[in-house]
Amino acid sequence: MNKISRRDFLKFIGAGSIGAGAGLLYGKSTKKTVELLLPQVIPPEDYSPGIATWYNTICQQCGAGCGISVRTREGRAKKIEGNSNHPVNQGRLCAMGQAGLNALYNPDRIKSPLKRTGERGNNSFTEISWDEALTTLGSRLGNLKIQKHGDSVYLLTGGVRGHIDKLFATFMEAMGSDNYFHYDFTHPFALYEANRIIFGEEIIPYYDINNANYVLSFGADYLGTWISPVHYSLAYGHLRQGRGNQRGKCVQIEPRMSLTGANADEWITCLPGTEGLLAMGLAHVIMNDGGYTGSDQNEWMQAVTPYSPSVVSRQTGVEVRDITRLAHEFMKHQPGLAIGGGHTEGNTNAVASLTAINALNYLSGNLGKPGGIIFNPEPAFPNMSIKRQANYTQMLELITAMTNKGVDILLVHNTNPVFNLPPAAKFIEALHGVPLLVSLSSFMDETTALADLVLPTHTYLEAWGDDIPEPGVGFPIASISQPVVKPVYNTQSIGDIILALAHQIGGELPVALPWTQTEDYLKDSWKKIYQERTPVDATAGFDDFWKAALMSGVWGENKTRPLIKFDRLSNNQIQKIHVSQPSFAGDEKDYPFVLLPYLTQTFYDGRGANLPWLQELPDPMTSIVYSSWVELNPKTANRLGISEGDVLEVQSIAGTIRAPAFLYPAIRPDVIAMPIGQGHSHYGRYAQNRGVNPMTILAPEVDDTNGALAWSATRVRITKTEERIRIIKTDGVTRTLGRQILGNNSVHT
Amino acid sequence: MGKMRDKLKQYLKPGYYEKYDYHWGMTIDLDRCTGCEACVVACQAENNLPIVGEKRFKERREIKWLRVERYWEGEYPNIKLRFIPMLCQHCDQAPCETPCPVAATYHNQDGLNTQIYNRCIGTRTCAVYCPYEVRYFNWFTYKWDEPLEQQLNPDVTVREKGVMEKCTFCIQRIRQAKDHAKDDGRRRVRDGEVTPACVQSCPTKAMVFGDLNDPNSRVSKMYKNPRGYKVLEELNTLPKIVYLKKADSDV
Amino acid sequence: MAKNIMALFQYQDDFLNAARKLKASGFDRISLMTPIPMHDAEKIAGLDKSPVRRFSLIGAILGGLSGFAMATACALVFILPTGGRAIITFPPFLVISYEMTILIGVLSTLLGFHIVSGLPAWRDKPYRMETSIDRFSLVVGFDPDDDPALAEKIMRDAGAEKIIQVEKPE
Amino acid sequence: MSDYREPTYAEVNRDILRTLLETGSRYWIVFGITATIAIVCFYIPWIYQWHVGLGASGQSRSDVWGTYLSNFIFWIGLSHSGTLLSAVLHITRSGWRKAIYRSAEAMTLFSLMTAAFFVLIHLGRVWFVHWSVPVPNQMGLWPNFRSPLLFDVMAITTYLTASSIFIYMGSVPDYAAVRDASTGLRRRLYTIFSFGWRGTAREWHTLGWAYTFFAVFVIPLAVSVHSIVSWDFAMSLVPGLHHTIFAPYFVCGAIYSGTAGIVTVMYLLRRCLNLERYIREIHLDNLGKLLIALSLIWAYINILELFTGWYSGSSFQYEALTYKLFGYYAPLYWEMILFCAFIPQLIFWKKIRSSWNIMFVISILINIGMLTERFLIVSTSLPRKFLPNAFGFYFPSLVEISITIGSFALFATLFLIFIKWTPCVSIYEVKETLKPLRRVE
Repeated sequence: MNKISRRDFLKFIGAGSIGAGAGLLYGKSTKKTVELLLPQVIPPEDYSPGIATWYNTICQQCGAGCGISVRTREGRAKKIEGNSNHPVNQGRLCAMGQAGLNALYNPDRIKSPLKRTGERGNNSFTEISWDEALTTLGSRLGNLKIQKHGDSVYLLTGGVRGHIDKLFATFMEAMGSDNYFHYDFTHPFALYEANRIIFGEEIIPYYDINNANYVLSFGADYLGTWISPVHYSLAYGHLRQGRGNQRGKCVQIEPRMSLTGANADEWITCLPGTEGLLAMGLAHVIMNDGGYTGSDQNEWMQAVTPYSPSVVSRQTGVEVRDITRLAHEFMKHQPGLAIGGGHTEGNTNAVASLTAINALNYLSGNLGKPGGIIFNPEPAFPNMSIKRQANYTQMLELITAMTNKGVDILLVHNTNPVFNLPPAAKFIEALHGVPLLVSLSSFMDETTALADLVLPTHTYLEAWGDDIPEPGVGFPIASISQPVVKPVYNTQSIGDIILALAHQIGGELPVALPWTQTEDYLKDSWKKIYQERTPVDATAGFDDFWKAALMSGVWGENKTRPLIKFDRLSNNQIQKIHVSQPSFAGDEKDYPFVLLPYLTQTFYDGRGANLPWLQELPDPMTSIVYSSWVELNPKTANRLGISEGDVLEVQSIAGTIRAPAFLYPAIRPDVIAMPIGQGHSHYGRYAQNRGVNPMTILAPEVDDTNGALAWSATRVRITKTEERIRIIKTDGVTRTLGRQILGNNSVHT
Repeated sequence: MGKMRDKLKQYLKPGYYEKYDYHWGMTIDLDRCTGCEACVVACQAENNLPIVGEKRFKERREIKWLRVERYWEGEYPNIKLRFIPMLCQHCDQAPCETPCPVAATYHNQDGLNTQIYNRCIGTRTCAVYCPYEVRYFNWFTYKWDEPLEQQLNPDVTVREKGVMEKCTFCIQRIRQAKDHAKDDGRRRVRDGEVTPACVQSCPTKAMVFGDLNDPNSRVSKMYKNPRGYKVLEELNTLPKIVYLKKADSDV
Repeated sequence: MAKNIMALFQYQDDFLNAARKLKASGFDRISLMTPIPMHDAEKIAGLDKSPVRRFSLIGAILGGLSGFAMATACALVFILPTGGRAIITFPPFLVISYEMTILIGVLSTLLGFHIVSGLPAWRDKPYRMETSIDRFSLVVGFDPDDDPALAEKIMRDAGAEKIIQVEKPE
Repeated sequence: MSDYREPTYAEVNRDILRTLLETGSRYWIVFGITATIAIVCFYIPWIYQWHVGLGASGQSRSDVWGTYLSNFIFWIGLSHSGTLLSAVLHITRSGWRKAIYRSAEAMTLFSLMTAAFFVLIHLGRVWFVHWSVPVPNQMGLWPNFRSPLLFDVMAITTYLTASSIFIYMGSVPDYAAVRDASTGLRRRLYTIFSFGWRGTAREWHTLGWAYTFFAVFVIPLAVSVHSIVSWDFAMSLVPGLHHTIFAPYFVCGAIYSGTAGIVTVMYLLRRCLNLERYIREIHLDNLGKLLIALSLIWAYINILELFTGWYSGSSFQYEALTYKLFGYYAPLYWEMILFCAFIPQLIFWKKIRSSWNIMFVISILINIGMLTERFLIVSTSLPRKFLPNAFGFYFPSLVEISITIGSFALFATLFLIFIKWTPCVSIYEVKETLKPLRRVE
């Protein structure tokens, strides 16, 4: 007879007790009532729950640099929460950040180093050992170094900051190559440039929404996807209800309602790309109504003269009445903030527009004031990362180098240019000119799928690192990222890989990078902070400092920056403030709609698409899950005979995609919008073959000033196809039908 | 004999509880809430909500103990979108509790509407009776793709097919806080010591959770806010979540 | 023990006449068997109000009480307050009582039927299967001082189709 | 009819027992078909559902109750007329009851059994169904008697018990007749079934009394059963279900559908078992009149529902009403109105009332309408409750449709077994209606 396992035995007991054991249980049930009744809901007194260990580290799902606390039990990460010590997010965390666990325990992670076996792109890889992987790569790099061809090694990473960035830089420098770039689609190139023009510094200042009375946002989705959403959300909450009876007003100007638009008190649409013109119109009203009395009044007067409300009204589609009213409100309710982002950043006149928006801040005199724009002090260690961001034009240069066989080895880490560049850039084609494409990635994304060698990296929850949040919070802070669990798979941290490669290659590299472990490297780097920035306490050595920094998850210094006086801009600067009409790819007649691709809170630029929690998270505005869609105004849809679920063919001069229509009530009738993030051909079971990537039909329009991709400057036409699918969404009817669900007087607007 | 009479009196009393040990309640400030859905993921992570997959979503069989409802108001261009997080209201006169034939859901001494999974036989009556539609049924036994199951919270059970489930106000966290209080020799949990996962995560601090028995707790104070209202109050379910309606701007 | 006599009749008036005469002649131990219920036959047998009704009444009362008691007891084993209602609540428990009134009432009526009618019959009794079709039968039992011949004569005169001596006791 | 000749007692026995004792190949073919459909369409999908979970049905978050529950109400409803009618007519001593009541009661019993199956199918964890009856269980918990579902459990248990006893006790003398007409194993079995019935005055007397009491008990029971079923819905707050009229509405609908069911069954028995001499025009006529009355009451309550819904002006009521009348399932609603309110008015014509074929068709249409009504209750109200954002939609899955079809086959199978077990027309009560056997007229 077979052995009866304990499990089977328990089953028998279970089955028996239904009938035969009833009497026994009856007896029991009358005695130990609570234990029998509620074992799952209220554990008995003698049951001691396991003790959770919390590790503080940094979220790296987006570039905001929030601090997180990871709850672990028995060596497994259970939950990610915001680190309440961290000034960026103050214990709070967005959906994407919390879904980091899905990245850590993702079933589709690359589990060991891979070597390509078949044709590139055939997805045929064999597993190899780390030794083999590092030796292969190390010898190739070493050979180039010996042949003095180190400059043909290119390194392309995502927006990495802190000492890992420095590690890359040192490594590349020692290799003799200055070809180290970041590519991050979400990087606000235009904002940096505009700030450089007006403030003279290529930084993102601290927008003090917390204390503002009026937030005039030109397309910046600061509650959803813009720069540091959790921090701005905290500030927004404070602005609304945190200051007693004083409730700040939010105005959002954009062609398609974003999450921030939904929460604004007023949502105003203007023609796509004319946000800067509108800002100039406001400036015109402010100047003419004597709202600004600075010494450079006359120069300003000159600068705004062409933008009279009637002209601007014609250009932007916003009524004169509204322009004057907004200008008056903005001046009256100081401190107020004017911020720009989102689609404003995606036009050919983006830098000019954002400069104009900055000018509004200047004119209202909120610079350096609470509730206005506050400039951050020097960070704890220099943040070079911004300078390395390659915009579209610079990426095209890289692509040209690749095509011209100038790139021998391309190392790609945590960035996915195949997905995040328009095909017009011909990145994939250029890869033919690259003999060795190495991907350092945790996931088999589109770029990794084309790699010759794949070195799987730890996720951020398994690796060491550090970070200085950008934008800062008004005083210098830095935080350390530490591993919270043992590696789930046979992967290595990016720092360890670089250090190992340095030792493999030899020469001056081991001298420049003498460490073997990232942890040691970090410790040594932080010693500098300890020595330079912390008042030396005789009793606390570096080890104590390090431990304390790890435990709290963040290091900070009570130091603010002395105010920069912006009494006066140079005439030259003021003269430069000029916004032209945006241009679009495609003729208006053939392509009647402007396509607005937008970042979603769930997938951001597409990196979140492999996380099941995010795939299952209803889109905040539409409640759609698991797919892509085309948003269009119900009136437009009505005119074209389109209803929800009709598959549309969206055609631009660069290509065609198909996606189902979704009638979105808050979008201009002359634009259509599509979320970025879906349409992955690789990237794991949750992301693969789902929806479309609107990036693939973007025309290669660039910003007039800085050459960044103008990703909202493509015109399209839409054609209804025969096909019809049911859009998967959780919403039923999205009108209250007169029911008092939102409180009694919420109906009137 | 007198004791028995007292007992009988208590048993015949509508509402049964003179006073709850704790009376957990929540306020959600819709003026702060941005509809970002951080709470939705927090809930999913904390309470082992299954990943149901695209097919099940299509069949409307998702399980989200906390969902954000959205309502459009007005027409383009004067249009607004309003969000309202909808979760179990832990009604003191819960319509869902009475109809359960096996008493799998009842009101505990903390004023919580509890669902006892292992007792549930799946009649789904509670879900029909719940006017807020916050009860979710396990139509299947859901699987986690390896190694995603390593993330599961060991303090919360994983539910099998045929069982109803819903928001518990993170009863495991309440329990933990009570244990802490006991370890510290305190009789009661301090205000702010318990935060359900959704409240903890909320980026705008729109949600406040606490004990309504304590008149000085933050939630008790928020309860008195003139903007406060209860959803479907007219049904007299006595929901314990007070929503603070969106404010008009002073400007 | 004396033999019983069984007579079969084709017509029900003959049958009833015979029974009445037998009764009048002092034969008390007669059984009347008919294919259909006959009120007159029941009267002759001296049956008026059946004690079954007492079973029904008592059963119904007991059922009602036990229904309420059961619901109350179940509610008191664990105190599980639901929906802000009392633990012992009248409206729902009365519904339970109502159902239990009927359930126990029906069951006790069934019990009453079995007790009063003496069914199931555990032993063989005089019976002719024509009775279940279209014949009316009379079984006469005799006390020691009775004259079986007289009884037989009365029945034959009344028009009995067939007269049989039966060994089985009634 | 003029050519009608009253049967003799012996003929009654012969004619009716023939249906029981002689089994032709036609019976076995029909039985085989229904049993196969019951297994393939009913049990196999159920086992499948048991295995994968209730997700096999079309129910979802928006509508957690689906056809299983609507079928449950339908079958309970169908069960309503048999025993109730039989009991009412017994107490009022209506002679015409006697030929039809047995099959009507059988219909009650078997549709009740089918309904009970649907309760089980409906459960998410049917393997723990015993927790809902007051027997000790591992959890040490007792059922919650405050629940309308437990009223249901009690009511159905009682109803099933009472109707089984009612039909059984009424059949005891007939079992004796079967016993006397058979030999061998069947004789032994029926000896047990008939309790050794001899037909003595005492037995008849006791049976008469007991039977009357059963009837007295059954009438309020039947009314309560469907009221309780309606409370499953009406006790919820769901707009469109939370009506005080629901209990009478359900009871009336149930009797209506049950009476139509009796007409259907009568027609089939008459045709298939050659019982033309027993099931006669008078029955059809009386049932037809009953159907008219019921259809009028039913229509009245429906109009009332529209009226109050429209008049209330509350968004909840009004929305529920408009969806029912003009939403996705509107065609079904109007079909129901046509079949249950308008077509039955044809019965006013004597000609139609006395036509077996037309009445058969009408009775089937009424029950299609009633099945629709029950379906509409779950499919139009539940997916659209209070919060518009949670509004959804319900459409039954293949498994549900198959089980629904299978349930009819299951009912038919049970009924076919019944007609070989119990005389489907009461032998002794039919004899009672005949001219008494007297020498002296």
